[in-house]
Amino acid sequence: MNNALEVRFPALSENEALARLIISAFLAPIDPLVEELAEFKTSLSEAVTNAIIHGYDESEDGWVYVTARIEEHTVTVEIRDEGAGIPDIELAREPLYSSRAHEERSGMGFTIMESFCDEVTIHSSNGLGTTIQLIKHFTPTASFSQVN
Amino acid sequence: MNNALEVRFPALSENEALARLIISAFLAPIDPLVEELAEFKTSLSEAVTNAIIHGYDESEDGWVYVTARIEEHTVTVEIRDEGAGIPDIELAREPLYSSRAHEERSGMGFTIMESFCDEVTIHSSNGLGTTIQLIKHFTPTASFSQVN
Amino acid sequence: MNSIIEKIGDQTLIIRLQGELDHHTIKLLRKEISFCLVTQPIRMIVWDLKNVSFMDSSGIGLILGRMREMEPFGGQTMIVHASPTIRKIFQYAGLGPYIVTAEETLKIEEVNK
Amino acid sequence: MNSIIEKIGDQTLIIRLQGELDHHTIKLLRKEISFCLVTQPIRMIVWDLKNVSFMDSSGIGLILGRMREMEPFGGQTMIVHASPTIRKIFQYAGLGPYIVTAEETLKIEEVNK
Ligand SMILES: Nc1ncnc2c1ncn2[C@@H]1O[C@H](COP(=O)(O)OP(=O)(O)O)[C@@H](O)[C@H]1O
Ligand SMILES: Nc1ncnc2c1ncn2[C@@H]1O[C@H](COP(=O)(O)OP(=O)(O)O)[C@@H](O)[C@H]1O
Repeated sequence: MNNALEVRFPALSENEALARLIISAFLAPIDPLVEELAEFKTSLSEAVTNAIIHGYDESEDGWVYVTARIEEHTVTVEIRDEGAGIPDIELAREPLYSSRAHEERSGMGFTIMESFCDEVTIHSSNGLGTTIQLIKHFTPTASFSQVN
Repeated sequence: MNNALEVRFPALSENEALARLIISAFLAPIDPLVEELAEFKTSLSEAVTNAIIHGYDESEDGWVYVTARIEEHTVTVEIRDEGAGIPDIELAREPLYSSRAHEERSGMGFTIMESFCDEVTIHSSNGLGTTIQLIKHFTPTASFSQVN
Repeated sequence: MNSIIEKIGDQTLIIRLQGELDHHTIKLLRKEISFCLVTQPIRMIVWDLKNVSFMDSSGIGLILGRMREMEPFGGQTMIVHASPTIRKIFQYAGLGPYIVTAEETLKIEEVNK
Repeated sequence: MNSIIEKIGDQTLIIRLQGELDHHTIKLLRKEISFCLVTQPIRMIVWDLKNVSFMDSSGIGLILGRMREMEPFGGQTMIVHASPTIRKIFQYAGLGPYIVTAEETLKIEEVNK
């Protein structure tokens, strides 16, 4: 099972749920385990929310780009914005660090992505935007092996 | 409620269902009437299937592009391929005409789009591809008006 | 999609379609049904759409194709439990006369009890 | 999302969260709960996640924020019915000690009968 999907949508907070729904639909054919899907959706939600809030400050002129790829049972998703960029990636990765603690952001986004995915790569440049790549190897399930 | 979404995916017949799911998720916030949503999903399915079969002959190297826009309760969706193109648009629009009748295509795709949508526009050029634009005015429902 | 093909007596197939019927999901199904028609003297197909959540024009192709295959034997076609949207699709394609309404379906089901 | 805020006695809120909890859906909810905390002497919040189908780190922010608001009164926090994925999220954020397990929840529910 190989497939690909590229999506973009404006930086509206309503679209956090839309992005999760789209990725769930895209992954349905590999029949992921409930918990693995939940963990991956959470990681995606963190990255998309970050693009919307931190990248664009919720200005709906900004586009959030999500590309997804299935290769056998490995899923690669990239979440990209052309917004503010991350000034200090080391700092950003630290658990509980948030530049918006006053808005009740918990600073746990990157920690969650790193715990729930097999690989997390961050590319960012000040003023130009941020790309987060998430890779997860899903456990092949019975019905998945049947199809293949 | 205004929103936009742009998507592309390879010309795999599995992605007919994916496209319908994505558009349903995108339209959920306007809370469409069950039958209006069913009719619009059918129209989309016709255009996406046509891009995959007629445009690309199911070659997964081809990309199908779907863009969608909500403006208040008017929905505009464009389905585009960079495939074969339609040699004779007049003929293609005719009910029951299909260039693939031998594959049990019914030739009813355009008739269904035109019956279920408020506007259907076809742009096509031989060898360069086809763009179908579908416009539908959805009936504002109770919960939709509440939000707005 | 796991549709169920049921044979009643010698000459009737009841096909209980399931899930979403589109160009992709119909591919396998078509082969299975055609196989029944080639190997058996079927003279009537009842298409039961009760559990169909979606159908586009690929469904018309499927039904018209089977009507053609049964033509040599004067085969008959009945469509039951079509949703309002699906009923419209059949009507546009001239398949309206083969749609059996809810009341008619009830009567047929009673006779079959 | 239609979460239910229930008051038990003078000092306890049971918040039955519903649906998907993310940055978008939490916005309104936060205001509503904060209003309760400002106007009433709440000393305990029970977060019931039985009907939560999804939660990301925005949920942590919501709960930590309310813990901070209750701090002056020595307020307590309990989290019940968290799914395995959500439990992990709380643990990463150091909220593990506030999660009440299924057995503990049963006992509490019995006492409350
Ligand atoms: N897409 C982005 N654009 C700009 N800054 C970002 C982006 N993603 C993350 N950051 C920065 O990294 C910090 C840590 O991110 P995260 O761990 O997700 O915590 P939180 O979102 O709760 O603040 C953010 O507070 C922000 O400063
Ligand atoms: N995207 C497309 N690319 C090339 N040809 C197309 C495309 N869409 C439609 N056509 C042509 O128009 C004809 C009529 O389309 P339609 O009414 O949907 O019927 P059907 O798909 O059942 O053949 C097709 O048979 C095909 O020749």
